[in-house]
Amino acid sequence: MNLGSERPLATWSVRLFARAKDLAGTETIDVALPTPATVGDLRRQLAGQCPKLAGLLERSAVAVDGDFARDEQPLATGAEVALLPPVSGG
Amino acid sequence: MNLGSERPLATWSVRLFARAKDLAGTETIDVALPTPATVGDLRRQLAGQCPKLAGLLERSAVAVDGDFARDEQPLATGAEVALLPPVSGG
Amino acid sequence: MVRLTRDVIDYHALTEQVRRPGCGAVVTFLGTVRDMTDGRPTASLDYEAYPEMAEKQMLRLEAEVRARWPIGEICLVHRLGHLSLGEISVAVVVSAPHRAQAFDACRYAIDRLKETVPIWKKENWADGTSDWIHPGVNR
Amino acid sequence: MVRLTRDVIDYHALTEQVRRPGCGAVVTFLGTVRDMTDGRPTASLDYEAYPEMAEKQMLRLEAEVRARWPIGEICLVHRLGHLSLGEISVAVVVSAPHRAQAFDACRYAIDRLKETVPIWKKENWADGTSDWIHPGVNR
Repeated sequence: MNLGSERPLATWSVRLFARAKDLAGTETIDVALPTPATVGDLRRQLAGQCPKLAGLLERSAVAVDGDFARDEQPLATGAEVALLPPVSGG
Repeated sequence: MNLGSERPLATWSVRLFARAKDLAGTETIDVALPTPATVGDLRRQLAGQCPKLAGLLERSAVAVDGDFARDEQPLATGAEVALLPPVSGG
Repeated sequence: MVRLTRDVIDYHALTEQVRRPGCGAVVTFLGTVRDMTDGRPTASLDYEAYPEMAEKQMLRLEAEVRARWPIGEICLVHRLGHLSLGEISVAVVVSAPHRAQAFDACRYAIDRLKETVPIWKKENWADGTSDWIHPGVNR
Repeated sequence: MVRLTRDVIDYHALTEQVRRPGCGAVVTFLGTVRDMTDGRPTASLDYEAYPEMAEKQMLRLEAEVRARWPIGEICLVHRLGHLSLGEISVAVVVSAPHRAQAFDACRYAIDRLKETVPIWKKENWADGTSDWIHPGVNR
């Protein structure tokens, strides 16, 4: 077993809003991923970890440090991550 | 001399506004025309009677009883007539 | 509602007047006296109307807007007389169920008001001279 | 100027704030809580934001509007929390030299705000049930 080749885990506390918060029953979900990780990796892990969110997740955006992020974007350790269901302000 | 064939005169007191009022130096001008008369007849008579107004008159509308009127429109005796230079409200 | 007035236009009262439970949008246009016109400094304005016809044309415009858009209420108010820099010369306030309707109706109303309502503006220039403004007519 | 607030939106103060001597036009958009949504009676709304990001997006939107139009000032204010019928949820107030600029900038700002600012609305229906509104997502 070669421990040196394993990718270290990092954890992000994902903020939830609106129906996502209600479905999950919590305001944040901790998601642990092998690094380096992308936004897409986080989406897949989140859907597996909280299946109730899976449907809404597909329609939702992910924000990293307060900016809309694409799935291929790398996730820096310590970044603030939020799940944004379609917005309805105004 | 056949007086019966002459067209009787009628007089309209034409209200003036804005630069037309300033050019004429008065708020109303009496215009007498043989009847039946049209708005176009009134324009021509007004230009002859007050040459200072002639240039502005060409660019102005005529209102009869508070509605924009075309030159071919007949002028009823007693109608309220106004000369409206291009408007600039707002 | 349409009105010609020599008093300050209370757009706050007009806005409260148009608000409706069935209307999710209110759009307000205010025209104010600018300090420059075509690059020339202005000191003040005077507005003159043919008042009977102006009210009639404003009522027609109100009816036309109501026929074209499902608005809740519309207020068309124009000030007359002497106005200082910054004062409000005209207010158009519209409520409608949705915002596109309110924007379209408000914009149409002010555009048409400027074309069809017999009101005239005199510019009192900062140099002490004055001119009646008649679009399309040279001084 | 951008702001998120839990207090009543004072659009009168916002309007006074944007008035400028060089601006001849002020356009205000107010969004208010309607009594019906898609034909269903509403009792009240709750608005929630991701506040840090919402302010950031509103500041970006302000900068974008300033880059596109020569406006004097713009105020973007959104209310959060519980709102009763008829209350104002959002105000966009813009001043500009001419009216076309003020209308275009105000309309663009409210359209983009509704697309890009992370704020969500919960409908509290008159029948006692509630739903978060997420456009494009079935309940």
